[in-house]
Parts: sequence; structure tokens; C-alpha cells
Amino acid sequence: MSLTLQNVSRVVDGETWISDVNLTLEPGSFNVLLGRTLSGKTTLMRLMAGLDRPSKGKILMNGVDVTGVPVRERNISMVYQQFINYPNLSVYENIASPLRLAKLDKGALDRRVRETAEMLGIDSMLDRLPLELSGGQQQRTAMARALVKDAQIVLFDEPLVNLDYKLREGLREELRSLFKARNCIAVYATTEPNEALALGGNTAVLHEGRLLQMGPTAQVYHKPRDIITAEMFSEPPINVVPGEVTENEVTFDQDVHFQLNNDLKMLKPGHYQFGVRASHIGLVPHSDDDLELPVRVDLAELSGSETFLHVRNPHFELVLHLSGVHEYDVDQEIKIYFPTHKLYAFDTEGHLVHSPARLLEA
Amino acid sequence: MNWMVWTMPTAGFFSGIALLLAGMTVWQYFSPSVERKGFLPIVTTRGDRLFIGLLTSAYLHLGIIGFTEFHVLVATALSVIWIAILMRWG
Amino acid sequence: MTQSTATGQTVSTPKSRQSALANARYKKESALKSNIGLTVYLILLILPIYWLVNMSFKTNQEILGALTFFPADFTLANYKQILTDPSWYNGYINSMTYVAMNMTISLLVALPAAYAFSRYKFVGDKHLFFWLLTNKMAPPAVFALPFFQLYSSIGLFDTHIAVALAHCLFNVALAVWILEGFMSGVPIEIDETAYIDGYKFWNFFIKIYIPLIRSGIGVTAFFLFMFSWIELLLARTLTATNAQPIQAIMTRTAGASGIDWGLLAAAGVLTILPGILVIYFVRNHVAKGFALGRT
Amino acid sequence: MNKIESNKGWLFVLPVFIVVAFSAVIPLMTVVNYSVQDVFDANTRFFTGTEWYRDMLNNPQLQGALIRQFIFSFTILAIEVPLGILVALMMPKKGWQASLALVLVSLPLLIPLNVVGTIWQVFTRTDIGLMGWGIRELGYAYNISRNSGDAWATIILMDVWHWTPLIALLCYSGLRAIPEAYYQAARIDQASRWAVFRFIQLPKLINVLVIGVLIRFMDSFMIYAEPFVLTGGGPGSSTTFLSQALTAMAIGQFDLGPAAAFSIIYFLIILAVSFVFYTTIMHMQKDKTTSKSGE
Amino acid sequence: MAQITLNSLAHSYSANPQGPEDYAIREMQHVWEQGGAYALLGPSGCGKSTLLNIISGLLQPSNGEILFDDIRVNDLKPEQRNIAQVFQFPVVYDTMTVFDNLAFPLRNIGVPEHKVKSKVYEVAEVLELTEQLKRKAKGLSADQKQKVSMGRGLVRDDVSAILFDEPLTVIDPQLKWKLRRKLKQIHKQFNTTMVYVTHDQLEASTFADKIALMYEGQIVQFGTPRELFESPRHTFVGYFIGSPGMNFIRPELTSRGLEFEGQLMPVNEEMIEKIRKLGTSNIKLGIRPEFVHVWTEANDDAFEVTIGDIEDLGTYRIMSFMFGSIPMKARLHEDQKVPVKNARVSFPEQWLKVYVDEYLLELTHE
Repeated sequence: MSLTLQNVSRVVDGETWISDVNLTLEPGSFNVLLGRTLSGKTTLMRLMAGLDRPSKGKILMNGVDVTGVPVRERNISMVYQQFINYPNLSVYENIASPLRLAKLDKGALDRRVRETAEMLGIDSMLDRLPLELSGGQQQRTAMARALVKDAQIVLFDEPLVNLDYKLREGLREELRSLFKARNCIAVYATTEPNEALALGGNTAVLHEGRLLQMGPTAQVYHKPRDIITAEMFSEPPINVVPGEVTENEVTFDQDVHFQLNNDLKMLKPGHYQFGVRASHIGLVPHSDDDLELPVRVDLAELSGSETFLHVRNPHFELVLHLSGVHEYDVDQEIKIYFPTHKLYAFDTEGHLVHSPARLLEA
Repeated sequence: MNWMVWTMPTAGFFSGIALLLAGMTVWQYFSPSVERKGFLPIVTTRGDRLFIGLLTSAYLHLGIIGFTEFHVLVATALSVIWIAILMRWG
Repeated sequence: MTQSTATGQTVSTPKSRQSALANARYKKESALKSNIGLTVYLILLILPIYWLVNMSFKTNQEILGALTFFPADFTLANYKQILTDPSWYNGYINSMTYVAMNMTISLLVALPAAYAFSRYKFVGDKHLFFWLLTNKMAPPAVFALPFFQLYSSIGLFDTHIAVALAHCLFNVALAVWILEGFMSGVPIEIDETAYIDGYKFWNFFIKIYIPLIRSGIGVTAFFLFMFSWIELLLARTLTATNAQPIQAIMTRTAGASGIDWGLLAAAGVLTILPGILVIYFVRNHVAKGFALGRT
Repeated sequence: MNKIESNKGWLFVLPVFIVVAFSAVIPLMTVVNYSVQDVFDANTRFFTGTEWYRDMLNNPQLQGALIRQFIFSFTILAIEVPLGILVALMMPKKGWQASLALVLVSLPLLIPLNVVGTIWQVFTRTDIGLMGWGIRELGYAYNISRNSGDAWATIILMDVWHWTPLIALLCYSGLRAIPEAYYQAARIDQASRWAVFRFIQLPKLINVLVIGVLIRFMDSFMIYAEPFVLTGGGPGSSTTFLSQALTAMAIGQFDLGPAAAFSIIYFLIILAVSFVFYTTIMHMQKDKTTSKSGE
Repeated sequence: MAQITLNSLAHSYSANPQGPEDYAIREMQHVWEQGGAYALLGPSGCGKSTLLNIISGLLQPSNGEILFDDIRVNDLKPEQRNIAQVFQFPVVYDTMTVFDNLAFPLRNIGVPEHKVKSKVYEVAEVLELTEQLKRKAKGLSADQKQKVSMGRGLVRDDVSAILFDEPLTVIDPQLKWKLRRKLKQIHKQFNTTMVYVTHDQLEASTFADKIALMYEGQIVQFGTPRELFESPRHTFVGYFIGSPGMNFIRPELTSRGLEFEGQLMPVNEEMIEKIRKLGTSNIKLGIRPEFVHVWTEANDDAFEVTIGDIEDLGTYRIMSFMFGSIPMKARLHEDQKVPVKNARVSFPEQWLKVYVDEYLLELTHE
């Protein structure tokens, strides 16, 4: 079972919500839709589900055009951001509902419901009503209902966003393992880059209704096709510094120069936007060609085992993602080390022209 | 149906309204109306404007019948012009 | 912590504390005030009804004789007369029959319509809605005659269904309106989930959706009952003997020898009782969603 | 909520459409037909054109009734709305007190209109009625069949008694729908009782109030049975409102044509007022939905 | 400005609580110092919101006292306690403009209008709301509404404390980043006691100087983010803080020391003596994934393990492995080499924490 979107657009009241998306999802794949709020993730999912019709373009399942087929006749399931269950049915009946409609015999139905409930750890509350459960359990019920039938496409629309941090971590992990054994297409929408990374699989980056990049998650992360993808797919967002390449030198804002190293030699002279990941800037030099940069501390944010350091110099602001706890006063002057061999370079239109070589390719 | 005491003018009037509604529906079906803001204080669709036009025309008729010596057709003529203005710029 | 820091950083200055205390006292007073106010209002509200009840247990001699706050000569004769005379109690049965019919019809047609208004955009939806509403404004005084002729011409005159249908004129609009408010409060994702699960529309509507808006249906039923039960003009016009409502029968108490006050009062009291029953049933829904779902 | 654009909606509203059209359109057409003819019976009638309209618009009696009607409607709204809000604010929020208050407050709503008239007729009589007797005892020569001021006051009091509960109920549920966080925030912001009402409660009440006012306005324009029983429209014609004037004309004198013409005029008046109201509601709801989708 | 003291405070929602499980807040002793930035961290249902509402006065505690500086405020209503609170979902007065919303708390206490104006502009500037001041609050987006909500908490400069109840729930991730920074700056600027309730460890440790971690109605640890991370006092802290949480194993106390499935764990003698004295069998060893040492070659201290999954999280990677029958995790640097199937891991003694009856066991002389 594969799902293909061909030149799909959706226009509502004169506003373009989805613009010319081409996408193929392979059977057994786990796909993350990454994008900010209102970037079109939900709209795209609704098109895949058949809840809405595209204004233009075709949707193919296994090569068969299903564009106008109502949702009831497509074998899909969906989990929403809000905890959507039938409030007047027990958890058991909620999970059983798609099976009852599929006219499964009693024994098989009961077995499947119990199996699925056990898988999601809600087997002890089958008799309760959804609204008597905690948020996490409600969402598990919704997930169980989505998983109990062997849907060919399972859609998750930011299902964990309303849950506690720790709960999210647990459910995310469960999801990963649940789908390993299945041969269906899973689609998962999220706004959080870390969630996309944790879920693995493929990632499609959406921005203002357009599909910017689609590929294996690690590849999209390490080789973002353009600057918007790079900014969106990292938390904290990738640092962007405008710079100019001359014959054998790179200049950031008049003052900061460094020699073109092997890595950047292929760059033609001209203006670029240089991206550097917050985690790649260090407080101590890691290699010889690290560029020493005096900066002033804006704010040091501590988080568990990590520190997010906001710094600035007269021309630009940077965020550092350091492991360990580092405490600094506001306006303290420090030196940071800018890894010149770990730079992304984007041209003036924002397209990636260079990404740093990696020690380990995923 | 005898008890409904039909007369030609009223039959004509209701047929006219029915035709108008049917016409509006067909028009709406083939070219959906978009809400817009004209000289009226609210955002209106084509149907809203027609309704407002008909309602105000009814008052115009009442006013002319009740408080002037003009013939009722004067009111009708004025109403047609008024509705046309409303449909176009309201 | 030492005393000095405490005095150095008091939560509030003595002055503002005093005013705070005064404020607290004021709050208590205002709560008391509202209790007293409500009690007074409720007493004023009940007083006329009390007077009717009081009168219904009296004999006509006592009523006309002297003003007494409690029936001195307590009698159930008035009630007995009504409850034993079929020409009296049939009036109640008639009224309840057409009210129940009206509630059923109104709900049956209004439920899908309200669903459509809350979920779909269709040609002329707003105008249709407004048209429904305008029917509440039709003056029954003048429409009575055409109604009479209409129902006579189709042979429904003096039947319960005639009154029930006539009352639909104003009740359906109201039902659609109230239900639409409640339905808009149900997330559309529930509908979608049902379709995704494989429900057919009506299956979903009856099994899932209607139980979901129970409160709304309760509140709607309350209003339907209320407006149908209290209406007099249409009910009187469309009936003669077989389906005559109690309200119309009550006018019989004015006989040649003057008005039979005790009997009138008892008949009046009996018209209030079904209402009390209805309120009792919907009282829990009231708190939940009397706001017609529109806040 | 994102509504689906689909004319499937019409399928759902069709039953409502048929039921209401049957009861509304045919009688309305008949009334229009009457209004342009002088009808003696179905076969003896003369076309009169717009004559009745001219007559009616210039008929001082009806003009008088119309003016009285407006004065009455605005007076009762001016009393019932603030009073209803006040009662709603005073009602307890939970517990058995809340249930009791709800049941008691809704009681007058469920009494048939002519029984309401009867209750007040009895209540205000100076010989056997508590209120009439009480006022006499206080030294005021209260007489609703002689003094038009007394008659007016009594009718207004009766309507306030009967219908304030509707406003109170609507407001009560509107108030219940305000999330607790708003009150908490206001307390923390040290808002005064008035500020809480003005900036938290009132804005949320506006929606339900518009509905309440609309229903009350339409109903008060049709008030018939209650004053008919209580004062019979007198003394003179001082409490004769539109419906009663029309009924007298249509049924009493069997002047169908003029009565029909006037009903149309009357209908148009309420239609205009209601349209303005309705448009306001729709705009308020639209504001709400746009702000919702912005979230 | 005030120091907030909770004195033997406890709260139960039921009228006559039987055991400790009936208490939403179990008896606690706690002090929030004046001017501190604190976080109250915990999973949903741990009682953190209850505690916050007790501080603000929206709830009356069933036992104990609450003191602002040295004054008992139990009987004072929220409006008399002089505090500010920002709720999880934005509360704005729809019909007012943004300006009037921000001015509301000031006008309520009768601040002169010129001062109101300057204060509102100051706060609006900080929150970047200046442009919106004249707009009606109704039309704002959710995050702008929340900023207005926060603004109302910040305008009064005389407040005893500002309480935040998961204020960033409705905010977009990109904006969260900015607002967290803003809050921290505001704290530095105004020096007011701030208590911030959240279930998100990142938000908590970013904002707060000290975190109170709540679990089942109790504060199980109160300390700096670093303390919570490096020496969790309770197994729950170990699990809850850090992503992924701490790895736990249940060793057996034998004559050789602490053994897990036949392997001797690196715990020093003194500690083992101490455990023996306590005589309990509920012993757990915890180690954070960050401190698990992964070796590619054989090593004396290392145990051989089977590698499962490796997740690439961009800036680091998570390696899952089976230590005997127990799944464990190790956090690896982006560029660190990973062995293919079998690896050797070691647990440095200083990071291997001993928990007895779920609480951390420490050597006193340290």
C-alpha cells in the first residue's frame, strides 16, 4: 500500500492552504510532517484521509485514484490533537467501535480490543468512560481505536502536544516500536524538531502550505535543502550569520575574517548566509581552524544537563547549546569558538550550497 | 383552495416572489455570491441585499399608500430602482 | 526570620489591611444581601400562585365571604369535581396529548435541521434560518381564521395533531435554534472519527450524536413544552370538543350565577402541575446548558 | 468551527421546511389575499386593492393600539432585562438551593397564558384578591377597571412577574458558562464587584440577552390572553394592545380585509425590528468565530 | 515583595481524610525566599496547581499555615494578598483594549492615571505589545492574549509574588523560546519573587534558580537544576529530570557487595556497610544515560552488553542496550564512535547512585 499525492493544492475562501504538493509515502514507512502552526500540516492530513477534497491534483492509493472516495470507504484511521473519543461510550466500546462496524465476530473482536488495550496500557480501565480518565489515558484510548483496525494509513495530528512532557517521551517511544511491526503508512504531524528526530523515519518539512523537503529524517536534519528548513528543523534554531566570500577569505560583517579552509573552498566569491548549529559552537577550541570570537552574554539558560547561552557581538546574535551547566552573568564578556569547518552555507535565495562533512553518515 | 380567496394580483405577486427566489438560487448555484461591504453598514451577500431591498420596498409601499396621494405603481417603480441600486452598490 | 525583616516588609500597610478587612465585611454583607434579595423575589413570585392554591381549597362561600390566608374550611370538592367529570379532565388529557405530539414532531424535524445548520454551509442557510424565526412573529389573532380554514379543508379540525402542527410554527424554529447552539459545541472531529471508524451517517447520528447532546435536548424539550403548553389562541381555534384544551374549558366556570371561583382556582392549579414535573426533570440540564450553548 | 460547504444540508432541513411551510406559507398567503379584498364569504368578495392598507394606516384606533404596544413592549423590556440579570446574579451557584431556586423561578413560565390572567385577576381583586385587598388596606383606591393608570401598572406587573424568569434563566446559565479562571483572575487583579460584572459577566451575557430580548420582544407584541382576561382591554381602550384590537376586528366584527391588511403592516414592523436584532446576533457570533480561528 | 513560608501545610479535598493518599498536598515545610525565581515542577496530578492556588488564596489549606514574610495570610482572600497570577489559558477581558487590560489591576487599586500610563507602556515595551495597545483584546491571537495576561501580572510593582501556572502551554515552540528569555529578563529587572508551575523540566530549569520537584503531594527535592540532575534525592527525580530519565537496576545485597545478575557493581565498601545496617531489600542503583561510559575495546571495569536501537537526535544520540535482562540507555555525543553489536559499558562510581526505599543514600562525610 502506497500513498501518492500528485500536484495537490487546497484553496479555501481564496486563501491557499496547500500549494502544489507532490509526495509519495511507501508502505511500512513512518513519516513525520514538520511545520509551524498553520503551515498546512492538518490540512494535508485531512486531504490524505479524504476528509477534505483537494482543489487541484490527485491522490492515489496503490496507484488507484481515490481523490473523491469518501473517508468511510478508505481504510484509514486518525488521532487528533484534542482527545477525541465518544464520551458516552466506555473505553472498551470506543476501541471496539471500528471493529463492530467491520462486523467482526464476537470472540475475535474481544481479543483484538483487549490486545490493543494491553499494548497501550489501558487494559485496566476498559469499563470506564473516557472523560473519567487522565489526558494521557484518553489519548491512549484514541490511539487504541486508531490501531485496533488494520488501517492502511494511520494519521496522527500532533497527538502528544497536550500531554505532560514525561508522558510524551514514553508514548513517543511506544509509537516507534508499535509501528516497527506494522506494514502500514504512519503519518505524524508535529511542530517540534526534537519530536521529529526522536521518531525517526522520514520527515517532510512544510512551510506556508508548500513542501520544502522530504527524506529520511537524519538526512533532512543534516542536509537541509534551504535556510527555512534548517531554521525550522533544529531547536534552538540554527544560527544564521550573513557573510561574504572573497578569493581566500570569509568575512562576517566587516570585522571577522578567516581563511577559506578545505571545507569551504568550493564556494564561489559572493554573499552567503552561513548557518551554524547551536551545539557546534564551543567554549573551548575543538580544532585548529575554530574561530575565536569575543562576545557578550545576553542570558544563560540552564536546563537539566544543558545550557543555552545567548550571546551577541555588535553585529549578530548567537545561541550556544552546551552540555553541562555553565553559569554566566548578563553582559559578561567571554570568548567562544566558531567551528569554521562545520558551517552550512546558503546562497542569497536561501538554498543550501554547502553542508559540513560528517564523521558518521547516518 | 377556494377558501384561500385568491386574486390575480396576489397570485401574480407570490409567483413573482417564488420566481425571484428560484432565480436567486440558480444564480447562487452557478456563481456563488461573495460577502462584501457596500454602503450598507453590514457585510452582505446577494441574498441579504435582496431581502433588505424587499423589506424596505414594503415600507416604501406602505408609506406611499398610507400618507400620500400617489398611485401605488409609483411606489413599485421607486422600489425597483431602489432594489437595483441596493443590489449593485449595497 | 527575625522580627525586624517582618516589619520591614509587611504584606500590606496597616491602613490597607484595615480596608481589606472592611472589604471582607462588605463581601459578606453583599452575599447576605443577595440571599435576602433572592428570597424576597421568590416570595413575591410565589405569592400569586399561593393565592390561587389557597383559593382552590376553599368553598365559594369562604372565598367571597372574607379574606383568609389559609382555607378555614378546607375542601377538596373543587378538585374532586374536575377529576371525576370527563368533560373536565379530558381537557387536561387533550392538552397533554397535543403538547407531547408537538414536542415529538418538533424534535424529530429539528434535530437533523439543527445538525445541518451547525455543520454545513449551504445555499440560503442564513435566510432559511431567519425565515424560520419570523414565523414566531405571526400574530395568531389574524392567522387564526386561515388556520381554521386550512385544517378544516384537510379534515384535521378538532384533532390533536392539528394543534400540534400549528404549534410547530413557532416551536420548530426555537428547537432548531437551541439545538444548533448545543451541536456547535460538539467538536466536528467526533463526526469525522465516526466516519473514519466506518459509521454510516444515521447510524452515527442516532447512536453517538444524540446521546452526546442529551442536555441540549432536555433544555429544548423544556422550551417546547413551555410554549406549546401555555398557548391558547391557536389551540382554541383549531378545536371544538374532541381535542379541546383545558385552557378553553376553564372559561366554562363563568356561569349564569357568576364565576365559580373555587373551581376556577383548582383548574388553574392543575395546569401548573405538569410544568413542575417538567422542570424537575430538566433541572440538572439547566445548570449545564441552558445558555443554549451560545456563550 | 469550519463548516463544510455542501448543499447536502438541504436534505436535513427539508422536514423542517415542509412542516413549517405548511403551517406558515399557506395561512400567510391567505392573509395577503384577504388584505386586498372585502370578503363576505368565499364566493362573495370584492377586490379593493390597497384601500384597506390606506384605511388602516390612518385608523386612529389602531395607531393608538400600536403606540400603546410599543410603550408596553419597551417598558417591560426595560424592567425585565435588568431585573432578570439581577435575579440571575443572586441565584445560588450549586447545591440544593440552586435546584430549588431554579424550579421556583421557572414556575411562572409554565402556566398557560389565560391562567396567568386568571391568577392576576383573582390576585388583584379588591374583594377576594390578596394584592387588591392589600393595596386598598394601605389606603389607595386601587381600581383596575376604572383607573387606566392602575390597569397599566397591573398589566406591566403581571408581565414582569410572568416573563422576568425567562431572562433570569437565560442569564443564569450564561453566567454558569463563564470559566472559573476569569473570576480568579479578577480577584487577583483586585477588581471591584462592579468591575467583575461590567467586564466579565456582562460581556458574556450579551449573547444570551440578545436571544432573550428577541423572544420577549416578539412575544410581547403578541400579548393577548393575559390582558384580555385581566382587564378586557379597558378601562376604555387604555390597555387594548395590537392583538386584541386585531382579534376584535377579525373575529368580533368579522372585518377580515382590514384586519388582514393591518396584520401585514404589523408583521412588517416586527420583521424589521427582529431583522436588526438577528443581524446583530449573527455579527456577534461571526466575531467570536473569527477570533476563535485566530487562536 | 515577600518571602513565602509554608508551615506544616497540608491540603485534602475530602472532608475527613483517612490516610496520606487522601491528601493532595501532604504535610510540608517550605520557604520561598524574597526575590527568587522558583519553579514547581511535577507530573499532572501531583498537586502543584493545588499548592499554587493555596499560595494565591484561591484555596484554603486544610492544615498548616502560609506566611508572607512573618504574617499569616491563611484568612486573607486573594485580592488582599497582593499577588499576581498568570493562568494556563489566557484570561483577558475581551471588551477592553490591550491598554485597559494592562491598566486594570492598577486602576482597581486607585493608581493615578499618569502613573498607570507610564507603567503600562513600560510593561508593554518589555512584552513587545506596544503596537497592540489600542486594539481590542478579543481579536488577539492566543499567544498575544497570554502576553496580555502576563502583562497584567507584571504591571503592579508592589506585588508580594508573581505566580505562573503553566503559562506557556498555548504558545508556539518558536515563541516559547523568546518568552522564556523574556521572563528571565523580567525577573532580573523587577526582582520579584516568582513561582512558576510546569510539568516541563526544560521550562522549569530554564526559568528557575531553584526547582521544587513535586511527586504525590510532596516536594521530593528542592534544589538547583544542577543538583536535581546530578544527585537526584529520590528515584522519581531521577526518572523525571533528564531526557531520557535515569537508568535503574535492582541489585542484590550479597556477601561480595551489590550484585546484579552475577555482576558486582562498583559501589564502595563504606556505602555497602551502610546499606547492610539499614537492613532493607528495596535497593536501587541509578545512573544517568549521560554518565554511562561506552567503550569500544575491552576494559577491566566494563560490562559487556548487547546494543539495541540507536536514535539520532541531531545534536546527540541515544543508544539503547540490554544490560543483562534490563534495558538501559546511554547518551552519546554526535561524533562519538559506536560499536556495532556488542559494546562494553562502565558505570563510573561517582555517578552510580544508591537508592534505599526510593531515597538517595549518601555518605555523610562527603
